[in-house]
Amino acid sequence: MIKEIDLCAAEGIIKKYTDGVSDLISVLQDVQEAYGYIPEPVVYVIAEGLNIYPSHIFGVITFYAQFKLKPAGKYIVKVCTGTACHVKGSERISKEIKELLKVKVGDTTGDGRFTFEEVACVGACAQAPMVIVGGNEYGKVTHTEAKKIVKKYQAGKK
Amino acid sequence: MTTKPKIIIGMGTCGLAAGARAVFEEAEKYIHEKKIGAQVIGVGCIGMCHEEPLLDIVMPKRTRVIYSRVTADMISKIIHSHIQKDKPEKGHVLSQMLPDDGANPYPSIPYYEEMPFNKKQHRIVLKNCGFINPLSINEYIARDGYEAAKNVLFSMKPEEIIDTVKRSGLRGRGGGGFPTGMKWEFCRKAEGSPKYLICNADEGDPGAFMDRSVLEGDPHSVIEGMIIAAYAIGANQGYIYVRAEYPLAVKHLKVAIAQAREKDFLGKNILGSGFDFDIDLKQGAGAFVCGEETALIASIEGERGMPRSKPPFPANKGLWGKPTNINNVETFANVPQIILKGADWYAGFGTEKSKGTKVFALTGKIKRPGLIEVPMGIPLKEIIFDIGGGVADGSRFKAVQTGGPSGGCIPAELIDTHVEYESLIAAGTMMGSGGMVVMDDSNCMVEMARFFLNFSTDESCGKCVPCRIGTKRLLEILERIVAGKAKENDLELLASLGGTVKTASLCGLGQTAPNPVLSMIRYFRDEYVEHIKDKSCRTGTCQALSRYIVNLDTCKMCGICVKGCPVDAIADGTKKTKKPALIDDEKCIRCGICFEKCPFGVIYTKGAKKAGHVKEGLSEVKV
Amino acid sequence: MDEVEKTDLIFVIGSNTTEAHPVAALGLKKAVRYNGTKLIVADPRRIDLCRFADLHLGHRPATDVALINGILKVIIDEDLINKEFINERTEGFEDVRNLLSRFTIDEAERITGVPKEKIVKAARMYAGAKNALIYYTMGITQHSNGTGNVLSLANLVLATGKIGREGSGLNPLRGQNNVQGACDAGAISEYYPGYQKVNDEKNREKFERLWGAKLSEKIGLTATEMTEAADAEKIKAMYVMGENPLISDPDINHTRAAFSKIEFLVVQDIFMSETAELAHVILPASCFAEKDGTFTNTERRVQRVRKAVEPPGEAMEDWQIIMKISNAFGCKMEYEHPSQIMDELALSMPQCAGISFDRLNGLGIQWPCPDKAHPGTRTLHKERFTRGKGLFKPVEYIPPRELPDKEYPFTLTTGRMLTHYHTGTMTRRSAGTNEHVKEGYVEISPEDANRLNIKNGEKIRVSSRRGQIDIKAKVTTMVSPGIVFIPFHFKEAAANVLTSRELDPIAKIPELKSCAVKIEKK
Amino acid sequence: MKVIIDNKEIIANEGETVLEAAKRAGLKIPTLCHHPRLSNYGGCRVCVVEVGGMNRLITSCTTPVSDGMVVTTDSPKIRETRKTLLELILSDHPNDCMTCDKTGECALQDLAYEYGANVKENPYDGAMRQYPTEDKNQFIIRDFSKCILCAKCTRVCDEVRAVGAIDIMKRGFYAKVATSFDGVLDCEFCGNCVDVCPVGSLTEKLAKGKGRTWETGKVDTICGYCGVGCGITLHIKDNTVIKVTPTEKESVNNGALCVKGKFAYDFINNKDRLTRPLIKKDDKFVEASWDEAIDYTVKRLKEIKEKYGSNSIGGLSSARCTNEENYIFQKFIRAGIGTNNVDHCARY
Repeated sequence: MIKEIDLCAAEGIIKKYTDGVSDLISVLQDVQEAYGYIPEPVVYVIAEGLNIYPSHIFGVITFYAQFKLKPAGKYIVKVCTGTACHVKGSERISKEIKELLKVKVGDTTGDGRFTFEEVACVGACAQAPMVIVGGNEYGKVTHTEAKKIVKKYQAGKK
Repeated sequence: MTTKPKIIIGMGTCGLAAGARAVFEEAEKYIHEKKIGAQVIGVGCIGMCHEEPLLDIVMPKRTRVIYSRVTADMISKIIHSHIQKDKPEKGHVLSQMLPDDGANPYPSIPYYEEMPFNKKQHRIVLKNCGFINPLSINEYIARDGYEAAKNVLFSMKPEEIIDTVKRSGLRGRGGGGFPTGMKWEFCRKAEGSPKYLICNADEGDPGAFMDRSVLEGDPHSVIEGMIIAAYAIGANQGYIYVRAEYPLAVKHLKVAIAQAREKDFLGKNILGSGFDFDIDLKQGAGAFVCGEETALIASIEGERGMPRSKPPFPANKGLWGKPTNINNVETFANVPQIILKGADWYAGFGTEKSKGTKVFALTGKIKRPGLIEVPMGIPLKEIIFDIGGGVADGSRFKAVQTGGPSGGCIPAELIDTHVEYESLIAAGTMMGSGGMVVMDDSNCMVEMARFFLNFSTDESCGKCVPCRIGTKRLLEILERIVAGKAKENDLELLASLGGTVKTASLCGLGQTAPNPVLSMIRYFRDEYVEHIKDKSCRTGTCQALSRYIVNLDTCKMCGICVKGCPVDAIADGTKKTKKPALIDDEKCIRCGICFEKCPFGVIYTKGAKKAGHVKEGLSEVKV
Repeated sequence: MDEVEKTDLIFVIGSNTTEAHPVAALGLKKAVRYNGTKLIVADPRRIDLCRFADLHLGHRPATDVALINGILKVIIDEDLINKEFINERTEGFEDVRNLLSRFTIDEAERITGVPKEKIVKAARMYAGAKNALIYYTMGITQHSNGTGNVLSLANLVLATGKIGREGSGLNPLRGQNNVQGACDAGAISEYYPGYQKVNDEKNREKFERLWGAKLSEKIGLTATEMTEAADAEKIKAMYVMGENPLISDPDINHTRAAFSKIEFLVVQDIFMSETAELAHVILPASCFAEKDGTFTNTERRVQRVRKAVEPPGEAMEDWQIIMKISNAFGCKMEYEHPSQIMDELALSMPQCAGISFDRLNGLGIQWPCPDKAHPGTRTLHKERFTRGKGLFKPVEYIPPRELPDKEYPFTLTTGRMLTHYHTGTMTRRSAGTNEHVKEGYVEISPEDANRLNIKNGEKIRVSSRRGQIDIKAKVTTMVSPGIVFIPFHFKEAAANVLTSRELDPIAKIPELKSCAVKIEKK
Repeated sequence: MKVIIDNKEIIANEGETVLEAAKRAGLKIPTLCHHPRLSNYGGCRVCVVEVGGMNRLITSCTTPVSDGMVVTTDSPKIRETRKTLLELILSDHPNDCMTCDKTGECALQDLAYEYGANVKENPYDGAMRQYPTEDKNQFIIRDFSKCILCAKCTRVCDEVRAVGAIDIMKRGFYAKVATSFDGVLDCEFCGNCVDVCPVGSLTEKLAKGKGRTWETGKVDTICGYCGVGCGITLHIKDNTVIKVTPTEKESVNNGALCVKGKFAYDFINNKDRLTRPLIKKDDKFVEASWDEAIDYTVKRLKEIKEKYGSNSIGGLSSARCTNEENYIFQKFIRAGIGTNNVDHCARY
């Protein structure tokens, strides 16, 4: 299922910015917001629009953890691996969810529904360990609870 | 102000994580359905994270009453009783605030301020957090907001501001502790124009959320602090560089900046003073190293966030090569109060060299985690035991990590250390930005060091050799120690390589990355030696160094572990044998499969003692 | 070339510097990116330098005079001229002013296709800069009105006084490594070494004394005139050293016919070139790595070339071959080493009187260098021009001789590309470069390609009144609709099959940058 | 301003780095990522020195001098640190110097030797980057396992060439020099990245296996392509040019070249070079001796001059030949043949 990338949205985003290279990260964030990831053809459109080398854009994309070069799933499952969550067992949660979804960190499930990520602290340490699914935060979860939460999304109940 | 009852719900990230959204929605629904003339307001974090979700109710002329651990199904009961009958719902009430403006307190509800969690706190930075609606500039203004900015713009010279900040003794709250007034002075005196002001809101320390809470709960205090700083150094353009992982903070900042512009606190010719200043928001994109100021500058410039060598310092050559001043969120949030109440007032808090208060995110194995603000110089003991309530029952306080992956740990024996910049450094750690992660005796100090180094290695930008390769090698050494494959001289290697990485790295990340391991070796050397020489982990955290033990009392004899074991090291444990599972430690390869597969959680780990020790039993009866 | 660091504005016209003079372009880019130097690029194609330009004027091929006159018109109208300079150091300004009083900026827009706002902006930028440098190459000279192009640029420079000091001036970039040196050394028909006119009696006497021979009073034929003369069977014999006119000449079908008529053709070269194939005698020569000598670069810098390897087989160094022939012909030459030739050259050419091999280490010496102690000269025309006062010469726009029409609706412009050099003799015989870019191509705009249903990479036929070639299409926004571009390095699809022999009447340079062609699918 | 470096008082210039001041004073400080024509980077850290009053070691390549600064460029602590840094680099390096084309001119090899870095039993041995070598382009072999991430190539590509074909991708240990989307290199192929690479990560494809640096003769000359006149160094082995580099001496090109100057040199050794004089007989070229060829040429020229006059003969000289050759060529035509019909292709 290869979809033709519509570049109009990217061109529209670039037009909003005027400062050239210093807008790059903002542009990439908007692009990712619009497309769900950063499609390769869009990189060349940005390069042209902001007058930046494509290699530089690629360097920036791969430097920052936020940017994705592959489409993300419908739900992004994030396990916080910050210190507070770590001391409360986030490693186990991460492992269990990876097994449940059969993915590695950063990957998307075959059906395109879930992308699994580990994040370095979402700043809700008092609720450690934290899991975020589809933008909803779940605090103080055990690994069994975490699995249940993800399963709920799998079943399409949430 | 209003005569309507107010329902106030803590809607910070941690409140939301605890379920505040459902509570909020339910409350709105309920008052709508019942046509109750009350107002539902979301506020930032008040700090009492362990009691979240928090819901407060203020009846006209009554004190503010706080309910804790509220769930949606409790709403009808609480509102019905409290608002409709003016009778606080005793079952869930936590406390009430001290009466002000002649409000009438409720009998036999403890006062919030006198609760152990709050008693030793003093709130300057957090004074508005949890009290005002962060999306309302009017509420901020109502609590003296923007008064300080007006004062400086119309009645103070930049030099006077710098002098005031210098005399207040305010030091950088991002961790370094550099005197803020001096930093401003360098930038003011630096040649070149334009000058830039940056607020570092890239709170990357995993285990800290002070800045998030301030930005979510009181964004205007940061903006006001920036206006004052900008005027002092002569900058007309400011940037707030905020982590994209803090969507709520970003949202609140956006609203706050727009409101400030509307009210003429930002923009051209602010309030007719002739001073121009505006702020743009730049979102980080997930790189811890961007908390380092030169990397942050590179990131704003649209580059890979790779630090640049200092000198030249940003005060002389910063953003686009122009003089730039960078402070963190908490530093800025202090500034309006210092201007309003004076340098002497501020310097009245704290110790000789560490003035004022400090906000900490108290987390980890502690009874009452939360966001706290304490006067500098407070003994660590008071924070952990009086405010935080100590560690959970049955376990022992082991150490507290400050400064996150750049800091070190303070062991139980140094619990009397006072919290100030110099004494923490003397203890082998640092103030850091304010993360305080408490560890108990179930936390393995080798594993913790591995965790922090794993973080630093992941976040290394890769520019300089000692950090790029050095942290990787430190991590590998720790990995082999926890895997039971340590080499004899690994401890020395950690110390010597750690030293080189510290002295030779380009930026703060590399220069501090070895701190956790070095400080943990300093205080918990025995644990390291046990891992290396005895191949044992006393906490049972390190799988390869642990024994797997079945709790004979609770084993359900389902046979799953027996089937799962790849080396047939588990005997019995099935309905057929009618005996609980028994693990042969000689055969066990510590793969952990049984531990993970056990649906009832009756298999646990314990540090493997020296060989021969194992014989005492293949299973244990009691924990 | 380090002058670019000292200027405030660079105006590049008719030079795809990045591809033709890549290393010179580095200085321009550096100045723009790190010194804040402004850059104006005037070129029909959207060349690489446009990435760095503050302003790109994409004028139609061969409309340079109209463009420059338009700019000058704005400068005069807005009183941005340098009156002091005009009064003290020039003459003839009124003639230009008069001519331009009849010219309007709307006309400039109509002819060049450049919006007038851009012309105004260019004028203000150029006149407003404290120091400004103009760079041009064949894009200016290879036109039937090439002389006019250069003169109009000179008018612009004189009117604003942007010459004669470091950081200002009018600089041609030389296309080939030693064009400057070949001209300096007298390999041009009308001049003896050092630009001393052959039809001047004093000069002739001087050289007759120096060379001990009777010299002709008649101005000789230029390269292109020789081809014509060969065609008319007036040139009967030719000695061609290291040239390949059968690729580089315009209208090479005609050149081939002309050369075929020559009774005796000697070609001295390193490869069997297209021209050599027509020769009667071929003399195996040496390349730059196989001999000692000097090259003079585009900034008149005489630099030392050193022998690194022996020529292959029996091939000989060119100077030795010439000597052999000359001596056999009875014209005695007794040089043991090229340094002795340089010593004689220094005697004959006052500009290089102070130059000898022993002084040529490192950076070499920029002439004029009148004596042994002189360090060389970086900037010409500092206090005065060669003729005294700078002369304005009014130039009127003349359309190119061949304009597109119904039958041949496209304007073809030709030029160089980065990877290959001139007729490809060297770069196409070097494994890496030849593999990298294997064949020629014609650049065509997406609009035209769409209209003609031409796909990128498709072989198409390009023809002019003089011939036709089959060549791969490269669909690119580099060129505007109506314009196509072909690099001339590839013999398999030689652009010069198509170009016209129209010459600039003064400089005798052919109009290689503009002719009419048609394009068909194959 | 005055600074003291290794007990030597040096007058330093404002804005100069410690490295530059030390270099002017004749002191040698090792570097891997520094290049005088590129921006200061401070990545390799081997140029660390001690500055009085500072605990941490500082990199001399990035630190500007300040008045009264006291610098030590060599001490046991410095040597130990440099050695550790080198061992760290070598712990993630193939160390296949036996077959590496860079051997003998590799900055890493030289420093490892100088500092006695432990290669055989490197205490820091651990994981190594495993990236496939890219040699699908025509000119440059890119072996990423040898890359020390000094970023000279990316800086030269951006700062000097303004091409930006490559940048660093990812971060930390697995950072890598890459084109956009990490594909095959496709650029102007100026080869400047190869020229500045301190190790064997980037090498010339055409020169692979052709000769070790100590076996080759080096001759400085001027490039024979465009009119810029770049200084080049020809590397010679067995009467063959095996490599071209920009000259290290002062030159108009400041260490830069283009694809033609850098890579289009093997036409010199092309098998199609003309090696013997040829005379056309019956429409076919026949090899001849020089004497035959010269005699024949002169005979024919004389005949034509006799028959049609001097002006029936023309000479085309060449912009690719030297000044000296052009001079005697036109001299021959004018003084020998007796005509001014001599020209060259200046006009196109």
